[in-house]
Amino acid sequence: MLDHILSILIFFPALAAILGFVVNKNSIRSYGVAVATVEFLLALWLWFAFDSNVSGMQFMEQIALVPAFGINYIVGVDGISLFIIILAAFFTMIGIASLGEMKDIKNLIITLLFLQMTMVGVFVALDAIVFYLFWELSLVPMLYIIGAWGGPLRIYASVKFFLYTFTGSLVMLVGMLFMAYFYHQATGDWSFALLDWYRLILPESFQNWLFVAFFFGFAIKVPMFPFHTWLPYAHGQAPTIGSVILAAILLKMGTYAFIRFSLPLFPDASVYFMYPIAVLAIIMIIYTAMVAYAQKDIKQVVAYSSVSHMGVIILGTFALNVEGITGSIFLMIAHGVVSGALFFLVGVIYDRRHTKLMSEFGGLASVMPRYATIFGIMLMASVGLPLTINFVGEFLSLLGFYKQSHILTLLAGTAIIVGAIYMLSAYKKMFFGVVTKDENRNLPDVNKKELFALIPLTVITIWLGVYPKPLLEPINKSVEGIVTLMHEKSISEEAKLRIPNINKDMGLITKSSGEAH
Amino acid sequence: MELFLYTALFSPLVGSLFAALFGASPKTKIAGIVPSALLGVSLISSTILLILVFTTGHTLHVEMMTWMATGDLYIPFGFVVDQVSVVMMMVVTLVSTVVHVYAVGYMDHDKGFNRFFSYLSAFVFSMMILVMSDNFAGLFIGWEGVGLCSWLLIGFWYHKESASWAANEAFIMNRIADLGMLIGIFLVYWNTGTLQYDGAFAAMPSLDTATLTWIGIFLFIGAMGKSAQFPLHTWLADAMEGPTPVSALIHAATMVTAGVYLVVRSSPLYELIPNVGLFIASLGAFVALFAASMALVNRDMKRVIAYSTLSQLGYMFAAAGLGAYWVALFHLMAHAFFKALLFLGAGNVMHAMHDELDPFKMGGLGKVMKGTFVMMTVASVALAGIFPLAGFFSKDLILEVAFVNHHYVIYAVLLFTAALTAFYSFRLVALIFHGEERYKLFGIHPHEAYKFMLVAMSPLLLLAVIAGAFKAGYFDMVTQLLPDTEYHVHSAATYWIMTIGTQLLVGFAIFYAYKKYTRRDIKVPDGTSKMENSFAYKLLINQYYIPYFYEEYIVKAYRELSEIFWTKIDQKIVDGTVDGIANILYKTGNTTRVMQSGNLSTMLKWMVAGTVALLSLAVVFGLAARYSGEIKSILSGLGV
Amino acid sequence: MLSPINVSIESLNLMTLAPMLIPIIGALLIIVIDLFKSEQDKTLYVMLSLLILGVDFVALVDSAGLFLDNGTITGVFDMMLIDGLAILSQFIIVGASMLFIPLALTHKRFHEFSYPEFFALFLFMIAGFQFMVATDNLILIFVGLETASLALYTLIAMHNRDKSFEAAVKYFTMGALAAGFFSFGSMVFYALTGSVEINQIAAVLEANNYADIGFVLVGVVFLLASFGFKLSMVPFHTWTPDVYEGSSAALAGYMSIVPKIAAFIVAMRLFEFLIHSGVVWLEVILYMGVVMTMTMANIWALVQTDVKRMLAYSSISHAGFVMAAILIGTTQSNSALFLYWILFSFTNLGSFSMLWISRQKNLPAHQQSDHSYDKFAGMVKTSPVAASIMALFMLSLAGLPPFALFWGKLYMLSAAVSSGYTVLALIMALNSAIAGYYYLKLIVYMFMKDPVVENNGHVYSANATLPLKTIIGFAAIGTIFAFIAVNQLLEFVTLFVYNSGY
Amino acid sequence: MEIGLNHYLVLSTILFAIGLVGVMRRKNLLMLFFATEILLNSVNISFAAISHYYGDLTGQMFAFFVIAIAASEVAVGLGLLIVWHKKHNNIDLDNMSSMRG
Amino acid sequence: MFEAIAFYLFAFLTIAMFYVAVTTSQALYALSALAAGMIFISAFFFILGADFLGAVQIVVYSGAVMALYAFGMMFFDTTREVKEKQGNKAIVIGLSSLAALMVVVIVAAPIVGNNIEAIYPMTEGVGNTQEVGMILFTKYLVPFEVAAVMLLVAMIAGIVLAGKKMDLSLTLMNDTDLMTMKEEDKKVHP
Repeated sequence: MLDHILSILIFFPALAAILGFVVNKNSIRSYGVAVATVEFLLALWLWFAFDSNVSGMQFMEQIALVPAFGINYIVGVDGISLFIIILAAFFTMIGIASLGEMKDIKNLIITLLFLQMTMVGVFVALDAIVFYLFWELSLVPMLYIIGAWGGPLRIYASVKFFLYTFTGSLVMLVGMLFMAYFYHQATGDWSFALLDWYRLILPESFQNWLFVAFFFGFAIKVPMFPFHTWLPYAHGQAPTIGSVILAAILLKMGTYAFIRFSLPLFPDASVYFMYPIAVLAIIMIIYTAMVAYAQKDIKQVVAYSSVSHMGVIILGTFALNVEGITGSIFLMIAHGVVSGALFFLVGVIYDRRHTKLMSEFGGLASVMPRYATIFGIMLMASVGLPLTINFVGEFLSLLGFYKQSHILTLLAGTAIIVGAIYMLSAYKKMFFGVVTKDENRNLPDVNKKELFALIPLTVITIWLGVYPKPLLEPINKSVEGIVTLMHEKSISEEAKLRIPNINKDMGLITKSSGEAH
Repeated sequence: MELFLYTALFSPLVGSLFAALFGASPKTKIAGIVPSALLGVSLISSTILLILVFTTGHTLHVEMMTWMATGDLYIPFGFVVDQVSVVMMMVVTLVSTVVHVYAVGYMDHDKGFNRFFSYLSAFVFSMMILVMSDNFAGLFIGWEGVGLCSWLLIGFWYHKESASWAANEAFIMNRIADLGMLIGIFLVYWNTGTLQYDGAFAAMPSLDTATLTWIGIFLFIGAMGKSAQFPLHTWLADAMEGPTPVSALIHAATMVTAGVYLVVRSSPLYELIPNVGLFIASLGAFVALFAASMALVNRDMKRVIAYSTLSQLGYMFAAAGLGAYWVALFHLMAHAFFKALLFLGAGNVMHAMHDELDPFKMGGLGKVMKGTFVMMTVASVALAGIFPLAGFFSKDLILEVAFVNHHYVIYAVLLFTAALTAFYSFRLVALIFHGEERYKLFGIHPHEAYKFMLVAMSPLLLLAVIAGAFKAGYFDMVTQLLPDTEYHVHSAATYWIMTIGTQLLVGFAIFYAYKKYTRRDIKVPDGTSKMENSFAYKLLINQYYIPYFYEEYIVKAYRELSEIFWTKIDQKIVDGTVDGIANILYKTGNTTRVMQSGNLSTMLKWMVAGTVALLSLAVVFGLAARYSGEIKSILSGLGV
Repeated sequence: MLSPINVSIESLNLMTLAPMLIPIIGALLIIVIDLFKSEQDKTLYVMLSLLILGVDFVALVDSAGLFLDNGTITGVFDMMLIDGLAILSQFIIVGASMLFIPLALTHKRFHEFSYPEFFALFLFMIAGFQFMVATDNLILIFVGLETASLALYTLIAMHNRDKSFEAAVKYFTMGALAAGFFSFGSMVFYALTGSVEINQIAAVLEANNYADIGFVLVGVVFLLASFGFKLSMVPFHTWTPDVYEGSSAALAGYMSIVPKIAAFIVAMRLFEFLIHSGVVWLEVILYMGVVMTMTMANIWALVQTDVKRMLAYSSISHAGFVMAAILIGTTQSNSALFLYWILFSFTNLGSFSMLWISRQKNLPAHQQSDHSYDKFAGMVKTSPVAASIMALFMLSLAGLPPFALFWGKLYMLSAAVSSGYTVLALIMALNSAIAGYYYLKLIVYMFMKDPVVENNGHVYSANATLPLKTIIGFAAIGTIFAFIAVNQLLEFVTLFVYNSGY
Repeated sequence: MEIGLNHYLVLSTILFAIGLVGVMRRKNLLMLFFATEILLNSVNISFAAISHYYGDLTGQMFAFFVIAIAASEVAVGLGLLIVWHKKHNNIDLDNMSSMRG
Repeated sequence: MFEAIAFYLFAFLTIAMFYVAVTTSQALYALSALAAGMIFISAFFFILGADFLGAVQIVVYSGAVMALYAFGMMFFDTTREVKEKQGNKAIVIGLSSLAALMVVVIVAAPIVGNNIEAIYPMTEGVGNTQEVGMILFTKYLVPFEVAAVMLLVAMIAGIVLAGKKMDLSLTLMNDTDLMTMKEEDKKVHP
């Protein structure tokens, strides 16, 4: 069974979703929780069986799909993807378990299970087309979730979300086809397998163009400034569960893809574009933080804060050294946990008051102390307080990038200031002061169902903040592999200089026989 | 011995978590008593460690577990008990134990009693991490942790707008400095390859001065924030919104001195860059004077003490900057005792006066609050530096350091500040405890605090008096780690002239303050007196207009810029472009769909038109192909 | 004196005629049956047509075998040309016809299906298309084209309501103009080369080294206009939306597949040798045409309020997309054309069938047209399965993996990229994104809006019968599980295209 | 003055253009169909001429089939017109624009 | 010389007739002009030696097609003046003359590649009809048969469209009407 664990992880929820159509509407919630729990346990089992000392792919499977065109179903997992998969399973589980009363809950749960398939698929796919397949497919359930259960502008938001991402990924698809074509030119075979592509050394100019093509797809997904404007709408309109999954997992696809595709495939281009991207990342960090400060809607604050944090992740990724990349991967998980939790928390108050405007609240700390406490913890995690999960990622990302540029890191470091500004002022508006609105006087504190989602998140937030080693170790191992690969593949002087030589024989690189002409 | 270390470190955490258990429940005494007791345990452990270090000279270094390890980076949770940190541990645990016990009484009537102790103990834990950590990252954990607790405690009475505002201000301002600190840490890592103190400091002498200077500057920026040095000082006065025990513990005795601790801890670094040290010293001297001047006229009892704290921090930085690290640390310790005492006394007064803070509305309280009166007076004397109290030994030493190092300007400034310090301290004592009983006008019936609160304060009283006696032992101990420069004025005559002169100056200032503020005709100022309308007074009471400047030109600008970013740039430009593209496509569709008029004749015309268009292109191309030779010659004739 | 020509029957290769003769015979059979016993139920004719087409399909399989053994076959005085393109396209023509003809078995009664002439004309039309693709003689192409077109005009009109007459007249008139263009274009090539056979035209032009390029271009222009009409390239597309709207959904779906593949084959035979001979002008014009067709059709599709009309514009856009294959003109791109079109026929079959089963006889007051978007509002509430299937087809049309059309798009884009048409590939990709909007619009209506008028969902299957549902199920399965078949299809198609020298 | 192939081609083109004029300006469908006949006929002249000048019969064949096609189109076209006329009592194409956009 | 005169004469006549056919507002004039033009075209065929084609032209056009149109005209009652709303004439004239001009520009030039060999050469001394027959039933047998099918299609189409079958639209009738119609049918044809 372990040999096929990844396929099981992908298709089990999908199968369960199809069978879910049969399940009675009143029992669907239990069904969903059961399925998601099984999936989560499977993911944990994967972790248990995972060998942290291997930097390459594990549990690989390969099935021919369109061999004539080099498309195969190849999946595998390494330290980079492992934890995002677990996170996806985890969030689906607690997301379904904490669902409140909603219309058409059956459709929602089935959609969520489909979404889970696509999420896991994206992170384990090792064939560009299979990756693209899940990548695109993930848009559909999300479109439905936002569009059917969202707020008043839900249709605008969902369509915008879909089309924006779709456009970007089509450009990326052209890039992928180009890559395959180069591979074809070099070796005479068609292949979309990522590990095959890793062996290809491209001339710099091609690298640059391809990098740009891939960049469009990834940057919109992340979303990077100036492609970020779909995000506030999507978050603002989505139901709680939609925002949670979107923030926790879907956004990570973009940054994950940068590490999986852009860096190892185009090391020279990564170096070439490092500064422009870093500048964009810094704009994301500061600018969106300021925009977040100007928001009146708490959910928008959290949404913009996501963009801001994604800027740090991007920066860490383009540090191009082990510290930075490890940090950015860790921050992906951290941000997933924290922003997911924040969206849960916003959902809690929205369920009670049916408004997200901060001016409608005030003084909630005395009415809902538990809620305020958890919100406070997550707020502090979000601003990157040490011993919370976010700090580890942020610290490492910034530390890594400092190697590349001092000034830019200094600017990016303002994340810790501007982040505190909008978060604290939002917290102050909501929780401090005296209760002014009568509706707020008797709000019930968080209930058991909500605690079921929030307590584990709080525990993870602190646990991984204090003891990140279980995650850092496997991530570090795989990142070392990637950095080594990048160093060996890079051709320009500058790239050799910028990408550190770890000088450890990872046994991963076999010098390519096929260099592109 | 590790057991004592861990006990000292973690018992505050246990206390905090214990109190947190009762966080949402109504007030229970036990939530205050247990943390206090656990702090006592921590104090005892620290004392044992102190004795160990003092007697044997051994230091303790443990590594609890790995925190972060990736690439070449390795950061453990490591703790060190050496001569410097043990002093800090003593100060922290001692003052916090006192404050805890005191707070059991002080917070007696507060709804958030349980919560308060949870926060307060959490603070002590963070502070212990800060001082005990064996690396910069661990230091940073504590650094941010105390920031968090400070935020929680300043904003403890969160229903007050001013309190939550002050909390946020403190946090954000500290964050600005923390960025500097973070950058400093990055610099240390990338240049020395480690964040462990021993490793990093060992590698530093081989680095070039420019790098070291940058490291020094960035680390000091961090220190400036936590220790509220100019220009990041405004939060400290506003932080007085928190409960008084908090002010005593965090904003006088411990947290604000973390910056000094950092500089002292990094003495091997600052030794290498004396220029930065001089800057630190100059800034310290400036802040000492600057803060003291604002304290002269302030009409908020706690703020006066806060400014005095600020001023004393300036002294400490002046000493540290001049390389007299042990002196700075000594003053830190002494200051912690008498300043905490002063604050707690102020807390008693506040309680008695039902949270009235304006000393002009008090007067004559000495009669009803004898204990408090004595304690505050002693503390003020100590602060003023009168022999033989603690302040004399520590503060006068700093003056000597400046003098001996030939920094006469700094010396002069500090000397003048000493006079000012004495003046505003006794202005306060005079206004509160002497003179007319003005509080009667406001219908207040003051009463003395609980006995046990006074008892709890007594250790501080004792230490404020006798701390100077530890000087020799202390010197022997810490100089095993810190540079053991002794500061003696070379000629005995000069020494005596200086010492006595200083004492006289201070004494005069005290006398003047008493004379001025025990008069019978002291009135609550109503903004009409001549002094109140003078420029200097206005400048000082408005804190040199610095908060105003921050509010007007930074906070407001930030808020407005944010608003512009959101409404103008994000919505109009960035999103507008995206929607604009979609709209253009849609509008093109709407405008060109008239082409599909549904009329067959039009459709036929379109078809013919299409053909004709193709034909014309064909003809152009065909002609060009046929006459390509001629065209080329014409073009070449035209010089194309 | 003319000497008698001696030809042996063997040399005529009469077998090459078999696939075309079968539907003709079938059509005659239907007419004869009607002659002897009228008033038969439509099921008879549907099944009969299906059987005949089945036989035709088998005959095609036979030809395919022969082709694989012997290479290109010519027959009947070199008039017939059975190469890979002819076989593949006939597979598509016959196969798609087999899939579409059961759509006549509707629940409601419609005019055309009550008359056997419909089925006879349908089979004649298929024969016409088959002739059109299985020759390179412009005369036979013309005659085959007209046979098919005339039958098609009648089929449209036989739906018997105002809009279908209007559609038929528009289609007919423009078709007549296009026929004029075709004959003029042929005339020019005949004047240039003295031949009306494409391979000889190519040979002569090659020998002359394209001396009369201007003249050649005039011929190209007129042929381009004529095939531009058939392939509905902008600005010759204007008939398409009106005709699709006017005809029944079943026939509209059919029209989006079969006539176009026939036209594609001829265009491929005609234009690719020109492009390969370095007629830059044609390349430029085709480039512009492809881009214009894709983009403008997409933009117009955005603003439609009727689903069928939207699908009409969308199929214009798809045709433009596929037209790129001819522009690129490599084996890969030509294979991509076939792959795309096979997958497209499944998806379009499904989407038009979905419209067809929801066809009402009388329009309710709130509905502007047969298949206005409003009609589908809130469909998921009453018929979730139907809505999901419809959404599936829309997603496939939008090119979302792993549904059928994605693989076609993928291969087509790859063909463009591999031949250096990077900008074209990007434009194609971006157009897919624009197209996403209007496909999504229907999904939005179905899944995210509330019904305009409360209904019990019957409206969405007003016209449904078991055979129709079966067809839809078939299309849906084909659309979802396309990825299983793609490899075989691709290898099959590439083999035929490559062996035909394209 | 020898009449060459070009003369016929030019004539054919002019007639074709006249046909186009008719196609574009006629609103009466019957008369529009006249114009389409002109289109086809004009091409026939060229086919016959080319055939003559090349001494090749293919052109005549083409013209022959064009005539057949033209005749068939007339039949179908008239059929469509009759149906329309029965329902609407006119054959003006301006009345035929229920579908647009 | 004779050929030239004949060419210009008939060219003028055809152009004139066709011009009238597309411009006149009298349907009858148009029809007559068209018929005349067709006959003049057959004259070209005879000049060019395509006797068979000429004969077919006269028979098919002037006979069959014209008869059909004449019938249609009567049916549509368009013998009187036809009023046509004219849109932008400039577009019409402009487009057509542009098209003509372009083609003429290119076509008027001599064809360069004049080394064209006849694939189906005319045989001296054999009647055109025989030659045509020979080719028609060998090389062009398939198109010929397909043309037959096409004519059959056209016939069926004409019958279906113009006949009674289209009078009642089953598409537009609702189900109850259809039922009653069936009942009535049964009554008529028991």
